[in-house]
Amino acid sequence: MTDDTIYSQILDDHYREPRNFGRMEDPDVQVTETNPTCGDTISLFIKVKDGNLEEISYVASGCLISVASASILSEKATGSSLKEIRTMAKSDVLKNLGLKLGPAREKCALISYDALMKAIDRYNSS
Amino acid sequence: MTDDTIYSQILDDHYREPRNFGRMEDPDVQVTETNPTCGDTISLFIKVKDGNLEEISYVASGCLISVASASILSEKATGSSLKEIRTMAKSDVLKNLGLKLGPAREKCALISYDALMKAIDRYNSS
Amino acid sequence: MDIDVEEIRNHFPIFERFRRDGIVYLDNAATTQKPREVVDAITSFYYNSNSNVHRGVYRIGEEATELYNHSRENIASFIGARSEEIVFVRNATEALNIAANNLPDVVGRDSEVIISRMEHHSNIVPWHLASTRYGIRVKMMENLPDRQITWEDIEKNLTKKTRIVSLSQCSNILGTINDLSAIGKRLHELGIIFVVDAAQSVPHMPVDVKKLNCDLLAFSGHKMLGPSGIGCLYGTSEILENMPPYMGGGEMIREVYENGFTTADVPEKFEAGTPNIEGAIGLSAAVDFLKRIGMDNVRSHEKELIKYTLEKEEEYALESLHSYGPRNPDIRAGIYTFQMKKGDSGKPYGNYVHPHDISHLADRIRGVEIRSGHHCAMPQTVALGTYATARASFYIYNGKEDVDTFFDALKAIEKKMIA
Amino acid sequence: MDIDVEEIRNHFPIFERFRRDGIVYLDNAATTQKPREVVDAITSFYYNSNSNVHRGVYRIGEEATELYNHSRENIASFIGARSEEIVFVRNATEALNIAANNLPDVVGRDSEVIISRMEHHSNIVPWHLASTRYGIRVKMMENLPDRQITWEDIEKNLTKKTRIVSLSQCSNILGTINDLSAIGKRLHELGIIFVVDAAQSVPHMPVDVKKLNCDLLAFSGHKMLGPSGIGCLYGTSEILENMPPYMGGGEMIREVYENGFTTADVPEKFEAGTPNIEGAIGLSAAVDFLKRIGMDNVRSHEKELIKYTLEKEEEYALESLHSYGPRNPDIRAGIYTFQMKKGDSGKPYGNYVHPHDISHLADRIRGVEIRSGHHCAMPQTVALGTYATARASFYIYNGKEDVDTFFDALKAIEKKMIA
Ligand SMILES: Cc1ncc(COP(=O)(O)O)c(C=O)c1O
Ligand SMILES: Cc1ncc(COP(=O)(O)O)c(C=O)c1O
Repeated sequence: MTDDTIYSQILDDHYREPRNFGRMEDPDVQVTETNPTCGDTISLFIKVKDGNLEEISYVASGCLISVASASILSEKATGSSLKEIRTMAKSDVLKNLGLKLGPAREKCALISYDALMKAIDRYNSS
Repeated sequence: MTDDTIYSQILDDHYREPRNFGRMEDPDVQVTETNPTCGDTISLFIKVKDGNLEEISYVASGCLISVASASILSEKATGSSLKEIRTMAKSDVLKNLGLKLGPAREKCALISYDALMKAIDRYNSS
Repeated sequence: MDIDVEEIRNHFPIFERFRRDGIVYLDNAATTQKPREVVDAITSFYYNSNSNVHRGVYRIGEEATELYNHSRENIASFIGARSEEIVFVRNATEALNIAANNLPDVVGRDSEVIISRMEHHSNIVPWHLASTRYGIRVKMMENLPDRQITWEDIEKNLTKKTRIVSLSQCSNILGTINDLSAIGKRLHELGIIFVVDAAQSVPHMPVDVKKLNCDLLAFSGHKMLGPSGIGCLYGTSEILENMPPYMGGGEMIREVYENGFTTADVPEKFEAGTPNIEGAIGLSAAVDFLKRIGMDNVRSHEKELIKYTLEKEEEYALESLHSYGPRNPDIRAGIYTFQMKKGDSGKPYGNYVHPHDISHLADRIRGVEIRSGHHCAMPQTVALGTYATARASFYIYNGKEDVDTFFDALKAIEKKMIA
Repeated sequence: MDIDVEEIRNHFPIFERFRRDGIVYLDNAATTQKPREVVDAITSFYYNSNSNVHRGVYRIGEEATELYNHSRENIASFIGARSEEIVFVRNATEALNIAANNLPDVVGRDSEVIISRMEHHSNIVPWHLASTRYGIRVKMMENLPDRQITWEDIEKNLTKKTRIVSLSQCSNILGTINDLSAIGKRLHELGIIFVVDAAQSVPHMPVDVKKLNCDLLAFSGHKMLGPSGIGCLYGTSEILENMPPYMGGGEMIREVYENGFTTADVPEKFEAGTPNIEGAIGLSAAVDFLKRIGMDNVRSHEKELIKYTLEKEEEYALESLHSYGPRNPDIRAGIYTFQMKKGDSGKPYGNYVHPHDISHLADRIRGVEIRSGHHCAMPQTVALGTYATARASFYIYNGKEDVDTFFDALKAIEKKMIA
């Protein structure tokens, strides 16, 4: 392992160019989630159409893991039905990262997932 | 060491025939002291004349160590001046027993001492 | 017996000293000995992964956190709970203090709590403190020294204001094993919160919190082969989430501002500051040790021992010996509390042997180490008509020969001290 | 330096792994490593004298009690206190919770307490809880990140109702060593109770409670080579006697009745239930270890290290590196908190390295293990204009070569992550 191959190419890439990064005008739901381990926050925005996740965006002041994980998640989730997304497990998210994480960093990886699930629940119950 | 020589002759003797055992009519001061380790109590009575401990007695529901120690202490103290008694140290009491005691049993040995010191203080401040 | 006592003793290095000095340790209700496996788990943590938990994202920090989390899971499943239902505390006492201090704000401060007379001070004094602090009312119900607590005992004390009942599953002085699942069920039908002091049950018999129908449950690690300084409060997620935090500080918060704070999720909400990490790891190793033996076997071994003890008591028929607790081994733990007393004259000598002297003499004469005093159960002790008793209590490394030595010691003590 | 780092490392078996895996442990403000002497003291207790304390009148019970009492005496004298002024608790956090929870009834519930912004959550949240429970008012005063707390800072916040001031002797994030004895003296002249959070000072410099002029003082064992799960609350006898008990249960009582109880003498009054016996014994062994080195030497060693760190920082002159805290080593502990940040664009990449990534990368690249996050000091962190920082912190087994490796890691991280 050299200094450059600590995080995978994919992670590095998503961190350098996070997809769907930014605030959203008129979202259907906005959720802000905090990581108690470090005080990091993510604000996540969704637009829903016909039961499908039409659009998703977020701003995150997080670490590489949390930003890359949010970016990957946002790509996977866009266009899928809320129902389908809601069945995603935490382990799926971790698998997508292709990196073994310890318990503290798992929380970083899962903050966007938590925010998205909350957003969907909030959309469904409104 | 046989079963019979665990406690010294002196201790056994004071336990079998505790000196000055009993309640007192019209004491100058009466003090009741409890051993928090076991809930044992001693009630101690003193009569003072001209600054001297004229009479002392006690009833104790205690163990061999506490009864024998009270008995020995009562013998030593009778007739002495309150001032003199007040200068006795805990270590003196323990030495009089002629037996190495652990911390829990030291409390047993010292309950009569604590009661006597309290009684004297109470007498002096009344 | 399903337990090979000699084999078990080989796991406990302190038995080398016990053999050398001829010590028979019978104070297991106070604390138990530690097997090599527990001490090794702690040492291995110190020498390989020692670091703080929760926040380190470096290697040994993640390792420590994993070990700590695994310990919680392992201990939780041992009593049929989920990881997030287990709060790590110092001991059963702290667990009961959290319950008593925090429930009044859940149930309302004009509520009543019922406890029994056979409770340990740790299930009495916290409620008195809560009474002083928050005004709740504490009722101590009576119980018979040779019988389990019954629903009728509780019913007599129920009022509309009763919102909490807190009982020990096993008395540390009478050895009574209370049958709590049925009681828990009825309490739940009435919407009453059920707190269980399991300090003497979790170490000695299979315990399943769901079968018990309890809301909160307390136990200590040091009474079940684990280290001291670690214990657990089990609580249903519902109760734990509703309770306010107990202590404040690091780890238990989400965010802190100048004027306030938000709490972390349970169970961390109740774990302020750096926890006893190696304590949790050691307790988890103790649980592994007990699981290998099997809690059913632990219980049947101790049942055998108390049965044998009661038989020996009759066989020896010592004139001054009086013991307490149920005579039916089915509802009796391996706890034997007694006095030596013949009559009642003014002076102490010849009529009775003070429990301190029993304990001291038993050790000096035959190396038998038993406890004396009120065993932190003064109301029950006073109800037995005394201020102190002596107590022998067994665990997995005790065998019938220990009981023999114990009675041999009592016989010698009677001979020496009773006129 | 007066300390032979290599010699010291030989006492810490975990350094075998550190050498093997190339780990440089720099998270000592979170917790420290344990020397063989500490682990051996604990193991020896388990394998020779393990039993409960206070009540056993048999041999190993007396031995355990003696070891426990000796530990208390030894730790007390280490900070210039008497045995009965030391309450054993789980950690500094619990000590501060006892202070915050119990002082309102001593000083009156309409009192005000002053704390500083550089406090650890453990010296903030307990006061917020006390505010909710008892109505006292908490004032957080400002302080500058590169300066000690001054009397003027406090004076600005004093009112007639100020009855408590609670301050850390050393900040766990800025490394500031506050000069508290003069402050303590003035507070006492005003009849104000002075509480000191010494979690980062007792392990790292000579501390004498009498010279500090404090009434209560808190520290943790695990930050000074001792086990986790044990810490101390120092209190003057006067304060401890005036405070109500905190938890109820075994050991802390004199008598228990159906309707109430009387408390044991201090310090037992504050120690409910079976204490962390081996924790106390281990901490006492840690104190012995530190005494052999000499606390003056510990302090001068760490002062050398932080001085060297600040020099290296200037030498490396990394573009993105910003550190906090006083630059004068005389008032600075071995704590180095920093960020890596260049500008501020919308997206994270290229402008800054998140502290979690710094910590993760430093470990993966050079084996340097440092902490990241808010370090349980959110108000101070926010006042620094951020939510998280990275922190390296030193102890007796760290040498200058560790500082070199640390900066080498930062340089590599900057190269990799900053555009
Ligand atoms: C200044 C300060 N106070 C209090 C604490 C709390 O210590 P503990 O977690 O051991 O209770 C710490 C440790 O992080 C600290 O650095
Ligand atoms: C029934 C019962 N409850 C509570 C306790 C308190 O346990 P600890 O001292 O470990 O908190 C004990 C131990 O003596 C006990 O026997």
